[in-house]
Amino acid sequence: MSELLINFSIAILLLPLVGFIIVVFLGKRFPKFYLFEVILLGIALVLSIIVLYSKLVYLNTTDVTASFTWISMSNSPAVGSISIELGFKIDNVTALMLFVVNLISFLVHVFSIEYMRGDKRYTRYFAYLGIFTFSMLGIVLTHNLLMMYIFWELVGLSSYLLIGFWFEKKSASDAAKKAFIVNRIGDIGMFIGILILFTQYKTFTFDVIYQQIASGILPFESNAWLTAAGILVFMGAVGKSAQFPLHVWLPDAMEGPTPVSALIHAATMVAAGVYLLVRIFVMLTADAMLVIAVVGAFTSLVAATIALTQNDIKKVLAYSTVSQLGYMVMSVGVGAYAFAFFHLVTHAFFKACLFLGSGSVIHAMHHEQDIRNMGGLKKKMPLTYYTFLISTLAISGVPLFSGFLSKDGILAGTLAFGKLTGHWLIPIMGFTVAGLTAFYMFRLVILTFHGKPADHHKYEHAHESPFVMTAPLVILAVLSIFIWYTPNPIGADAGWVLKNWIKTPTQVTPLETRFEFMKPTNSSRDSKTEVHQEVTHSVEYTEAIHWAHYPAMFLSLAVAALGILIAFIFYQWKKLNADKLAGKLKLLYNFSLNKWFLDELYDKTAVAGTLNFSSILAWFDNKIVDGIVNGSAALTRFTSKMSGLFDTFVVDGAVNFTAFFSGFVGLSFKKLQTGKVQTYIVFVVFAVIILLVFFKPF
Amino acid sequence: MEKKFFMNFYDIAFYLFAAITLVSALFIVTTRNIVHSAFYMLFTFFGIAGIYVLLGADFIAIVQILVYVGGILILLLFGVMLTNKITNVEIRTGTVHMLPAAIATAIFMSAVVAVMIWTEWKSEPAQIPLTTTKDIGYLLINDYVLIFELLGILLLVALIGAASIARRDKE
Amino acid sequence: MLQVGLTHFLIISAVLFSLGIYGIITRKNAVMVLMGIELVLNSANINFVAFSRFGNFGLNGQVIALFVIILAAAEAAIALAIVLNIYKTFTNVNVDEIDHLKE
Amino acid sequence: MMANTNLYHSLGLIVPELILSAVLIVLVLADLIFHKNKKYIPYIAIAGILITGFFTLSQYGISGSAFATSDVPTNNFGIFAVDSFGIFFKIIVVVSSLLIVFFSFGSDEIQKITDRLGEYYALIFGMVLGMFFMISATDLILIYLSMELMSLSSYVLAGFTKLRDRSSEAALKYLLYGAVSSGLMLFGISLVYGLTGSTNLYVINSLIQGPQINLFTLSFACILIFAGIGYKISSAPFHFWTPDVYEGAPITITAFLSVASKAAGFALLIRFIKTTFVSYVDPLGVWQLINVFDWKSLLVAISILTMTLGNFSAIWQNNLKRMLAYSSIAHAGYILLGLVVFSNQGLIAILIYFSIYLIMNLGAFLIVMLIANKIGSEEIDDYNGLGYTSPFLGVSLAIFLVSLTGLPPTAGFIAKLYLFIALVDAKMIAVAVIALLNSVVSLYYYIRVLKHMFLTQAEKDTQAITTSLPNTILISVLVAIILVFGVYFEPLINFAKSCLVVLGM
Amino acid sequence: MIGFPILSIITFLPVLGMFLILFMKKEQPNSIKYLTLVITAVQVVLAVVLLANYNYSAAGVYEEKSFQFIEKFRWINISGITWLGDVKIDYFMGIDGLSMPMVLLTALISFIAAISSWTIEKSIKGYFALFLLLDAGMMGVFVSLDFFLFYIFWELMLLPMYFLIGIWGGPRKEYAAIKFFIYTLFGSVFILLVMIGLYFSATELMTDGNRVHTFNMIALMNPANYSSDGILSALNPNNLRLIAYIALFAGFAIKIPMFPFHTWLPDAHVEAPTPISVILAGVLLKMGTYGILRVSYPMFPDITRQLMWYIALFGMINIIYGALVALAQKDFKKLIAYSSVSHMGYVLLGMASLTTVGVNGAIFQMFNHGTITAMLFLIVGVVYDRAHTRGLNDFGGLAAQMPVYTGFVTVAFFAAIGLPGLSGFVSEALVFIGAFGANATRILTIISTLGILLGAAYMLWTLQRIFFGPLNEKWATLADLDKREYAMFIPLTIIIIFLGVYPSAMLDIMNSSVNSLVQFVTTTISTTSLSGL
Repeated sequence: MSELLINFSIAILLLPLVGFIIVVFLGKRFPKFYLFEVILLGIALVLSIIVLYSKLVYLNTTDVTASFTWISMSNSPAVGSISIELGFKIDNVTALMLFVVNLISFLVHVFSIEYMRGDKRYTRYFAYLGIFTFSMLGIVLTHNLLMMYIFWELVGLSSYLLIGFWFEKKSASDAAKKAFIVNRIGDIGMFIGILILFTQYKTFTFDVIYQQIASGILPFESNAWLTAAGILVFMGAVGKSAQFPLHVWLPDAMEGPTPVSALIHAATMVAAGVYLLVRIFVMLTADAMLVIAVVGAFTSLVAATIALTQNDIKKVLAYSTVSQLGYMVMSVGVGAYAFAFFHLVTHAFFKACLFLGSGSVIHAMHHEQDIRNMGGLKKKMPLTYYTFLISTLAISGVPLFSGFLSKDGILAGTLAFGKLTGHWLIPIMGFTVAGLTAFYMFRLVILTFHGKPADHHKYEHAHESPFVMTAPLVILAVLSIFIWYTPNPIGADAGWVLKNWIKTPTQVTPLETRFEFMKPTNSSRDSKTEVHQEVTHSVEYTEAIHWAHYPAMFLSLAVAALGILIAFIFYQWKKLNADKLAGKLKLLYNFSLNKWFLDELYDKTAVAGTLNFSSILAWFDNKIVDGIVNGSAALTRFTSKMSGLFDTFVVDGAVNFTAFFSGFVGLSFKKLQTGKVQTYIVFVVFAVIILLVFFKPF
Repeated sequence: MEKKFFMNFYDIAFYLFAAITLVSALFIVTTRNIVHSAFYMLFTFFGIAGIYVLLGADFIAIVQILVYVGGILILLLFGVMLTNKITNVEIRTGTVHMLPAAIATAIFMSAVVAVMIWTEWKSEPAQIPLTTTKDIGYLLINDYVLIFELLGILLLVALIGAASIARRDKE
Repeated sequence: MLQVGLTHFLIISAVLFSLGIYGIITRKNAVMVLMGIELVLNSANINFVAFSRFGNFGLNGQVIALFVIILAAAEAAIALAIVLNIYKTFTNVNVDEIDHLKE
Repeated sequence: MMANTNLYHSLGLIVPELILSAVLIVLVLADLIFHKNKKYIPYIAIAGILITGFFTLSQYGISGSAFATSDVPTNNFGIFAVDSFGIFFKIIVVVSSLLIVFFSFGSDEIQKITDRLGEYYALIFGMVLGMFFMISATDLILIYLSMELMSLSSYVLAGFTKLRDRSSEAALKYLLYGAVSSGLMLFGISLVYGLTGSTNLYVINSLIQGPQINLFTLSFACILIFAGIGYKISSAPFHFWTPDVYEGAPITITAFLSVASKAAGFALLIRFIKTTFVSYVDPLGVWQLINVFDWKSLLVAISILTMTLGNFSAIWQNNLKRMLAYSSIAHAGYILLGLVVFSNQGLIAILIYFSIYLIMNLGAFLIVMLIANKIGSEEIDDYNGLGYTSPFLGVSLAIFLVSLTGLPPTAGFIAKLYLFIALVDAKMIAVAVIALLNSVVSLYYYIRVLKHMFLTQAEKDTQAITTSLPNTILISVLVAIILVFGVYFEPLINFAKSCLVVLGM
Repeated sequence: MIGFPILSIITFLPVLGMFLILFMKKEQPNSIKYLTLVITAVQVVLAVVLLANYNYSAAGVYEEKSFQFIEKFRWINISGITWLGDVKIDYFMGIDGLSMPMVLLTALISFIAAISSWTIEKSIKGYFALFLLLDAGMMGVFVSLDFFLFYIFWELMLLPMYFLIGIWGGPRKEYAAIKFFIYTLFGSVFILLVMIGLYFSATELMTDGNRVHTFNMIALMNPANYSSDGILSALNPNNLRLIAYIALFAGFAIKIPMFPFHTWLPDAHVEAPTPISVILAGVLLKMGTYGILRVSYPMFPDITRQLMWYIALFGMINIIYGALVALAQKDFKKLIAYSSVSHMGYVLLGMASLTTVGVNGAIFQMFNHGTITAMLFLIVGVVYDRAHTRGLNDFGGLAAQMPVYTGFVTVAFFAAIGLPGLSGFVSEALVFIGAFGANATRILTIISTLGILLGAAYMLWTLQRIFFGPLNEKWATLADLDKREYAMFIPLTIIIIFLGVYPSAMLDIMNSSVNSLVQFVTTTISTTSLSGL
């Protein structure tokens, strides 16, 4: 059984790669080969379903791992024998992720068949999708940090390629470059974190590292280093999952084709950061978790405020994505491990649905993306509208939809966290964001689908998308209904996902570095050493969760309702004029519209700074270093002037110190060679005298 | 008594010759008229010859007069005549960098004189040899025969060289 | 006035030597420079003779002086030839004007 | 009586010199006899040189001293020493003179002078004879006179192409400068004579070990004598004549001066110092100087000054002959480094250096001469693109210059290597560093010629320079020697090692 | 192992080819080109043969018996006289894990460069003769185990390089050529001095039982061979070893090139013709680091341990500084040149760590940098041949015009950035792992990681400026790659990807040698000497 899992997952991993290779090398000759990619994805999807099923049903509690040695260096005196292992680990989280990634990837492939038709690089587009799916699956399957990092970079590459797919547009290539470089910043932190761990534990494998931590071995014998490692690895997530302050790349990434945005920049890749956090959750100390929670909360708030005023349909969705990712990160930070992952899954579905829906709208509107030019599309494209609406309800946290379950859980977690640790700011942010989300999502829906069409010409030509595009929408919308996850529409805990599949593991960090509530009540030594057992939280925590459950629910419902209401007041019934309000609050409005001026800030400081500094250095290198090593610029100029009369070689050579020196000395020697023999004789006589003075015996 | 007189005569002679030598030498290097300095040279050579006599080197003195006065001086005079228009009686020569020359010479002379005075040279009670010619001849064909022959070659080479340079030939 | 001894002769030669150097350096006319050289050689000769006389080294000094005199003759001959050649090519014998070979 | 036996014994030891003198006279006579066509004369000269070389070689291994003077207490030390050290330098002189005669065949400026060829070769023999005596002389007077013999001949030769004013000027300068320095030397000799009462180096050596020597006077005399010798080896600050004379003189003579007379001068200097101022040689081969005059620091200063001055001045030269003159000054500096370590190892370095320097320097001069024959100029700018118009000459000259720079795999590297080995072994690291930096500087002007020949194109298309077959062979042989010694120098060093005997007390 | 002296053949084959070419007519350029191609190809084959017969477990480094393909015989043998011991110089060749990758690299790069030399028109005969001479010199440096031999080969490359840059180079070729020559010679004189110093400090035990001074590198590594009064013996009171080490290091650092001695590199690269840039970046730069590993480390272990932090510091400076300066370049080729300054910094950093992982990474990085930078320079050459300009801002949108070319460019660029799956990543990662593992160099390593970011910045920026954006109409006629250029790019690409996926193929070659090297350097007490025995 476990072999089957391994083999299947290897197949799942490699199928997209095969597709990529085939399409890349043969796509030019046989344009139809893009279908290979789609078919292979389909197979992969089937396999992943099998894997999911067999894992959850037959091997629910036992994890399957397989690894091989990639690099081995024997008996090295400094660090002992080193071997770098690569391998897979399949637990429930992996299995679920496999399914989610494959499903959405497949749907997006299908969607793209129609959406991208007629593009001049049609086949290569599918190739890129293939390489992305491959890398993403690598991240999902890995059981060690190095392989994680490797595929981490590879998804970066594929995202780079896909964002810059229409590289003729400067904005596109800019966005691609920005995405890669900003991600690199996070990756550096992640890499250093990995270095710390490896230096101590001589392995990259998660479980081995955790066992050692559990047995009390700390990096460089200090909790601080453990915290640092946690935060540094988290930096990778900050980059990938577009957390503040590195979130600026994601909205720009919308330059890519819309299906790509759905797949990479909404559902899967950006979620990889959260996935990473889920993987390293057990080694996070309290300090690290607090940092993570704050970053997540703040990110979600910032993104939500920005989303309020955006007019580009994809930009709105992008910022909502950032905001939701902030939610997940925050929930990891507050210890709501299971809900984080749960929200990851649900969000993947409804956000993919939203993006694909927007794609279908854009497709219908001939690549019009400004929602102020839309309106009234409800009648023209009903299927798109209803799927879009369902997803919107889900994301706004309306009961009976998946989003409500996960968001509610997260909010409850934050509330409990606030109660236990006194960090009340985090739940406050959380609930505010819930309200804002409801508002801007419905603003989007209303402006796009309700009311009068703003641009009649475009409106006339608008039409419902063909089946291959609407089918994925339907599937995803259906997956946003609560029933798939739990029988009880208001209690996620009852659901099988959280009850049987996803368990919050016990932390392995030293007790003194954990939050009080993360400590097992019966803190016996053995319970520390074993990993991935169901967490035995402290009594207070369980109580707090129970206490928080209903307040959280009602509160979230209230703010959601409020947000929806305001949205309707403003945009549906036009009771209040948004523009007037904007005019009143001009400052805040611009602040939000311009994304808190963060891009401008970065351009002014970091980017411009680096470029200026580098050009200064280049000058320095050219003039000074070359100068100093060759005998300093000024002297150089002087010499070349001096030797200007002579052969150009000397001019050239004069730049070099030796030549300068020699030129100088040589000239002074030349003075002596007057050609008058009597002068020479004078020199001789003086020379004799001087020698006599120097070398007289006393 | 007469010995004392002799010594005085010796001293007087020495100072006389010394004066002749040095004064004319001074004129040689200072006067602007080449012909004059050539003639002063004559006196210098005579003075040196006299000093040789005082040093008991009569043979060398004779050779000095023969070779220098009879040979080299004439050569130099010819040189002067051939390299100047005879028509203008005043054959003048300029002088170059006097100052460094003066400094150099001054320092140098002081150094040399100091050396000469403060060194305690090997000096033994000198007995004036009766005849030097025979012994010199003996030395020439015994100890110094190699050098003597070498000088022969040297003269030959000098002859060839001088001839081949000075000879006016059509080319 | 002290007894005339070795030192007196040596001083003469020293002065003669210096005068010769002075002449060599200062005189424009090549022939005059040659005269200076002759002075130098003569001063050396005086040394030899004087040393051999007072140091009682036998007659070596005199023989050496003889050699030097002969050599001086040969040298003068060649020198004159070269000077004449110079006069032929440059139509003057001013040493300080013959400086075409230089940097 | 002892004088006769002494005489016969001595005559046996100076056979090469006798032959040289004889050939000289034969040449003069030949010049007189068939003055119609003088094309035999060079062959006579070659024959004479070969015979001399043969007898010189036949002296290899013999060591003896000729013409003992009666005032020498121990009877077996005369004024003329025959030893392997001398033989080595005599062979160098012979080889270089042979090459010079070969050069003279190909040199236009010499071949133009048809009716004075006899004198030309006679004077060359005069020089060679003078050098031989310089190499072997152990008596100050003999040293002085042999130097004069060589000088007088070379004065004339320097001005031999007398219609060219450059040549005449060179002769005059050489003459005046030489006369003055030899005058200084003579005065110094007279002082030494006054101090010791003898001119024989061995006698002086034994006397100056005694206490009653006035050191100031002695060092004064030493410096004066060194002025004379330093002028011959053209070491700063007595080098001033070198560039002008080298530039003015006919190329063959310049080449001859740059190698042979330098070699003779060095042999003289080494023998003078070794015989006069070295008390004994310790088993490690280090010479123990008598503590009367600080030759070591004097020579260190002189050599550093010499090489620095030579190299740094050469950079600015546009005339190739003049540049080579300065480079030869620089090489004199390097060679002096071999002396300043005052050990047999330094001596080996000097011997090796000279035998290699002989080949590479003469080779360079030969090519310069051949090129000057055609393009009638030695200016570097006229060499532009020469590597393309006549690749053979270009490449050969490049090899010689690289060897002069001292880069592997040419023999020049071996020469420098042994020099530095000697220095490092004597723990004179600082000096070695200075010398190394100097050789880096020297790269500038050597490579500059290459640059003009290969990197810059000729503005006007110069016709290819064709070399006659003998010259081609000659150049190829020289190049081959340079390259072979560059990678396999064992025989050379073995030979040098066997030539270390300097006849001493 | 192998019946014939393979190392000598692989080294001197090009010399033979050079002579053949000298005797060929310049009227038939193609035969000359093909001869060169064949010779380099044979070299590659021989290198592969070497690899096939290579014993992976033999360590080499400091014991002669574990070297492979040894060829050793007496070259210079001067019988001693009392006061000067025998002079014995061996013709001594052999390879171990340090040199094997370099031999492979040299053969490969020469082959590629020979292909890329097809476009040379000017005086082909001379070019290929010098090219082969250069090839021989490089190969010789990597296989010789006698310091004297090593030095001769080391200097042998200078002159061909000078001419190849100076004759076939760009507008300022003469300046660049002389600058290269002077810098390198300046460095190598110090090497020479230290070589002589070592020669006098150490002796080797001959079979006949008596000790003689030696240039044998392996003997020079053994502290027991140092006589206590030797100039460079550790017992020598005035600390000459340190000075000697610094001199030696400077000599090698100029070749690397290490800041602040790097300024010859941009000039040389920009002016040199494409194949020569390829060789320069691909092989010559490695000689510096190879020399440090082969000579400085094992012969001065004590000083190495003492100075490792400074070496790492210079590595860090190279990484950051080179990247920053590259960021500001306007000339494509200059940018690549500075990027290799930055990449050689990784090598320095890895070596300085004195850990197996780090040194392995360093050598691996040497190899990878060789292949990747070679490819980058070929890329520059391709676009320069077509457009005759290298200005980064003169281009745009080439990706649409030359898709295949762009594909190769992307591979090369991302390899240079250190993208996983390509060889560059593995070596850089190993370097960082190793350097971070050593306490002394940890902080420097953390700072150096900035290099990853900056590298991505300038590479992607270049990619964008040249290949993305709207197509500049001026270049609407540029043709995509032809067969010959395929032949240059494909092998390199394959190697880059293969080693990225399966690095052990290269790491296993060097691993055991690196282990023993690190062992030796970190543990040897060099104060033992003859007197101590």
